[in-house]
Amino acid sequence: MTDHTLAMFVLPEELAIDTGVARKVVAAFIRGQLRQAGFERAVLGLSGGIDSGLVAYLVAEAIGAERLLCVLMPYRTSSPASRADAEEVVRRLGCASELVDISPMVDGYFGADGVAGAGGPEALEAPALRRGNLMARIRMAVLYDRSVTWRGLVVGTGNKTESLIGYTTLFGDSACAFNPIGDLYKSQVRQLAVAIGVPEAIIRKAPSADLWPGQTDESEAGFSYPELDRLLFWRIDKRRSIDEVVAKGFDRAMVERVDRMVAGAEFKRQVPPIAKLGPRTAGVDYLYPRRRPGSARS
Amino acid sequence: MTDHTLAMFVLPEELAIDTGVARKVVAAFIRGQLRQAGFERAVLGLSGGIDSGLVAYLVAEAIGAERLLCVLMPYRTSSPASRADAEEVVRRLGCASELVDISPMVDGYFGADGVAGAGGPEALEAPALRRGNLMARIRMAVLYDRSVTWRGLVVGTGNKTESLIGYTTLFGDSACAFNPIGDLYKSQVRQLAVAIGVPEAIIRKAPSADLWPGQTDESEAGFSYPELDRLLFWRIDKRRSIDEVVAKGFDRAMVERVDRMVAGAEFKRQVPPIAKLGPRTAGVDYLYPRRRPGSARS
Amino acid sequence: MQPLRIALAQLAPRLGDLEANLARHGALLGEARAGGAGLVVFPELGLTGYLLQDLAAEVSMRLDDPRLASLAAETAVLSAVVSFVEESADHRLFIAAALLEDGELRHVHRKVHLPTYGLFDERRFFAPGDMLRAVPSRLGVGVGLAVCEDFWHLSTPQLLALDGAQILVNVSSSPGRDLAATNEVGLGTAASWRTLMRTYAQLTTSFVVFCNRVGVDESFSFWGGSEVIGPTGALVAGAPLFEEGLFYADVDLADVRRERITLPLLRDERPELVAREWRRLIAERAGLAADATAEAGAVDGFDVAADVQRAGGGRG
Amino acid sequence: MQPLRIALAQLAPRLGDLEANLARHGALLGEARAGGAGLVVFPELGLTGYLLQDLAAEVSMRLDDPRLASLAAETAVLSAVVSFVEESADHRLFIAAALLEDGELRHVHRKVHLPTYGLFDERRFFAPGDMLRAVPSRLGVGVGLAVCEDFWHLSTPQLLALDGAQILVNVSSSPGRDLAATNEVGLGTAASWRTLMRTYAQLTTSFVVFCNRVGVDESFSFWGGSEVIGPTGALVAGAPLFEEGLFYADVDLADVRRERITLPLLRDERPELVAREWRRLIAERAGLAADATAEAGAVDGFDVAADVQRAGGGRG
Repeated sequence: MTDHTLAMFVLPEELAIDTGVARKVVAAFIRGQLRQAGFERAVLGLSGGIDSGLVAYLVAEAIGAERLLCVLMPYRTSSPASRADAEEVVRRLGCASELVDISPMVDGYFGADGVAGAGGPEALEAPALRRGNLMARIRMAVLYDRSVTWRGLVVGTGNKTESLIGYTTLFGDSACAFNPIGDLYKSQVRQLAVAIGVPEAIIRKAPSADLWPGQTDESEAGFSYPELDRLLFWRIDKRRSIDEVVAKGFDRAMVERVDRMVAGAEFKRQVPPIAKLGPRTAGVDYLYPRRRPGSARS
Repeated sequence: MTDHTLAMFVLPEELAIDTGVARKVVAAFIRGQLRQAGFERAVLGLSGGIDSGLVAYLVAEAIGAERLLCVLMPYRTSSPASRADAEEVVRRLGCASELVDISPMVDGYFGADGVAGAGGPEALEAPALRRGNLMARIRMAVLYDRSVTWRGLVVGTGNKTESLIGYTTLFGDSACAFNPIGDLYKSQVRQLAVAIGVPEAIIRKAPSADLWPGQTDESEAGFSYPELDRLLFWRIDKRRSIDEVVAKGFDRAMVERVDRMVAGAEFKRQVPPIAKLGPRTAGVDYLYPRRRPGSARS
Repeated sequence: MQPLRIALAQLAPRLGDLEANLARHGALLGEARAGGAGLVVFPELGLTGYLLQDLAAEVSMRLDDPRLASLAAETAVLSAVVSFVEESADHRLFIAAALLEDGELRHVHRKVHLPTYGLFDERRFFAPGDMLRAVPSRLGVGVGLAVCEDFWHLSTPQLLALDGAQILVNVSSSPGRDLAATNEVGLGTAASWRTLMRTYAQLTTSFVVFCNRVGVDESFSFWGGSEVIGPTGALVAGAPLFEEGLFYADVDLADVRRERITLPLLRDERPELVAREWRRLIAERAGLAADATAEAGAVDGFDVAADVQRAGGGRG
Repeated sequence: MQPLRIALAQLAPRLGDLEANLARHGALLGEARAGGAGLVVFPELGLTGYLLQDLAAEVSMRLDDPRLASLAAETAVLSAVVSFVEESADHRLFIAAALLEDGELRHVHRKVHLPTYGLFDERRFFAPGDMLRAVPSRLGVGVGLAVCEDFWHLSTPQLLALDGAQILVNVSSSPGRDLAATNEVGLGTAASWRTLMRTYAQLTTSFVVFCNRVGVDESFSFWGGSEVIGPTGALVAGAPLFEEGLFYADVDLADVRRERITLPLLRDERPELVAREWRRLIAERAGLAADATAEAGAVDGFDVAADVQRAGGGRG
């Protein structure tokens, strides 16, 4: 196995994509989704990270920056550097942007400065993960409200790696009208980001959910993205068994841990099950495309 | 066509179900969903309306009231009568309950008393629908936080009628881990609610999203639930064409309007599409049950 | 009097958990033997669960799998029907039902009719079987195995009975639905199944043994209601809806002979005529013969004799 | 010199919008005629869109549908291949491709191979066709119609060519995927298709006309890349990936004769041998003959002559 190393990051050879084809497919997908829904504009939450940065560039390429609204939604402890990175994307693209400080909403629930919020005194002590999940859901709620005022669809910014291992908040950051990069591993997101011209600082920095200062995805998960992406690619896309990927050089304990993460996150990738009771049930035996004649906003 | 009229509401004959079988199926479904996910408890948002009231009774019947947490999440303008109805359900079932006033979170965004919130000055003038959607999403966020502290799965409370016509908030009230009544029309919800003993006051009152004082679903939609349920049943479950249901006596304008509502809400019943780029994509050609060995919380 | 106690193992398999289900099958075999059963029937995909999707390839077994041999080893002086995902040498996956007897795997039926409509998507994950055969059993009668949807095609019970089966065994994973249908069981699916099983028992003058699972996979709740029907079409014993357990039915196999003397429908079958008409239909569908049912003006096609029609040329 | 201009109508149908797609087909027929085309090929389900699911029954047409007749009426002195959902008299739904010529519906091919795996779920909504036939055309050569997956089975082009086709037409809705595959087009699907079309053209010494749609249905982006391949296996003309439009290819039909004299593969086909081996395979799969490939110890089965093997009894 040889790694295909670019200046800014490690791109495992087997994950390299034709970025020209990818941009064509994604642009057609974005235009198609909007047209079929009867919309001309799009809105997304811009965090300052590479995923939402790339999607902003892809949307701008597909429909023009003037039809894109980027919403920056920091909490009071969010990293100022992230915000600066997000602002740089907005400046370079020339798209519209809005800043919504979610602190009053979040503090309204968890409380602040020792004063309990709607969540009661217990919530004052809520750990970072609970806070992070609530923030992700609050951001979703804000984004969907902005989608009304901007008259645009909410574009998803989650990548394939985080979706597979479940490193997402259900009904939070994973919530959207459509997702142009959900089938790209983090390494492929980086490759495409370089190709389309996302600012280098954003590509170079360590990915983070920004739940606490200094947090990075990779230190938290205990493995690097190129390593994880390669494992997922061989296990899932290429249907290799556990023994086969171990024979390829992956650590068995890591393989088994990632397998459990993928299985444990299955429910996040599907609609909630409905008890089947009637003759015809949506998603079971009532099956229509998301958009059909009559389904576009008129 | 003869209507099967009970004391409390109109039950169209063709929609009548065997409530004994329904309770068995639903109880097994609830227990199965929890067991497969590795949970023993459940949590739901109790509004005081019939849908969430019925689900509370069904969950209590399936796993015991002591394993159920009902969360009441009023906004400061919510109807006090609804809250009293919800409290009566909690009292009769003897389950745990919590009250979370979502006003600080909602007002933190839309502002209040002429003082702008995080959403900016424009948001002060937001119409009831925007407010209602944000509230539904805030309630979802609260419920998912309570699901962590209660260590229980979030049970959905949406019915088939509202899901089909799209009278739901995406990632709001429709968000859940599983839904025991999503395949029951409103009329069938009423029938089952009578059978299981939901308080009569809740069954009798006019269904309302409580977006403004005096609002009712039926006055807003312009048709009654028994009428709408029958139409949906014949169009969807029984695959009758527009001409065929008109021949049955339905008004053509109503039929066409409901058809558009159903088509327009298709996206709310499905996961967001991901641009297909790789060899294997979740929900497209990577297809696993939601729960499998290794996927339960351990 | 040829008495036989049949045990219906109406269980709720764990989805995708082969080891747990194998253990449960073993335990129930022991329990049924202690209960005096001579035949134990488990439901469709009882060893794997039903809604497998891509898990199918992960729980599949070759017929020489030692786990199957271990299970078979628990059938000394006993007959059992178990169901699992079979992988063939060329890597096709089948929904299989196997007859285990006296420690051996005696016969494997691969589900022929894979429903792929409505709530079913079996063809997406499985290959269809190519054979319908009755098999002699240690019970002294022929046994015909079928899996669920196989019984929604009239030819299945007919062929199995003509091939020598006196007990038709259908193993199923039938999801409950259509609660609004007005009938005695309050469940549209169950009512349909009951109707057709009585019809098959009576028309093939055979025992029909139906074992349907219970429990929940995803949105589906399987309704159980396993039954044994006698060769007159009358119910011998039935298991409750939705309840897990081992349920017994005592039958007298001599009822088959009595009924076949009384109502000699199988004697009066016309295999040559039926096979000829199937060949005609196949040729017509392949465009190798004119359509004798005159698709456009169907009245003629249904009323006149076949040779007259063919002389007239049909639709051409 | 028998020149023919082929127009590849690489369009993006509107999902479920039959009226809009009919109008677009009509307009493109006119444009292609003005452009000098003698044959216009539209993609699979160009009249309806691909990912129909339960919409299939709502956009289906009987062959006597006046809307089809109107479309056919626009083919005076022109050949066109269009594709739609056909409903038969017994209410089966087929993915159909029709040859329209001189104002008439000349021939209908019902897709035989319905992919029902991975991202495809066609068998859930459609019935498979029962026929593979070449058809004479006003172009003076035989035409063989196939739909997408039909070409992922080697027998399809072979049978059509042996049946007299000199132009093999494949209409497709092939979704792009496998972007990570390393090849000249940057798309695994496209590379596979290009390989097999060149193989088929060369081995059947026929023209291969491939029209694949573009546009987006749900998650799928269809990649276009329509092509005309000559009977030597060399590309005549190709349309770009992902771009909508009418693309032309000029061919000399006399190339078929030249190539078939030069490389007489079709002359050297062995229909009797192949049919005999198919019959053997079918009998083996049905358990009516011993397996001559000796599944367990495959080495023997592949090396020894068939009659020796059969005498030895195979696996039994």
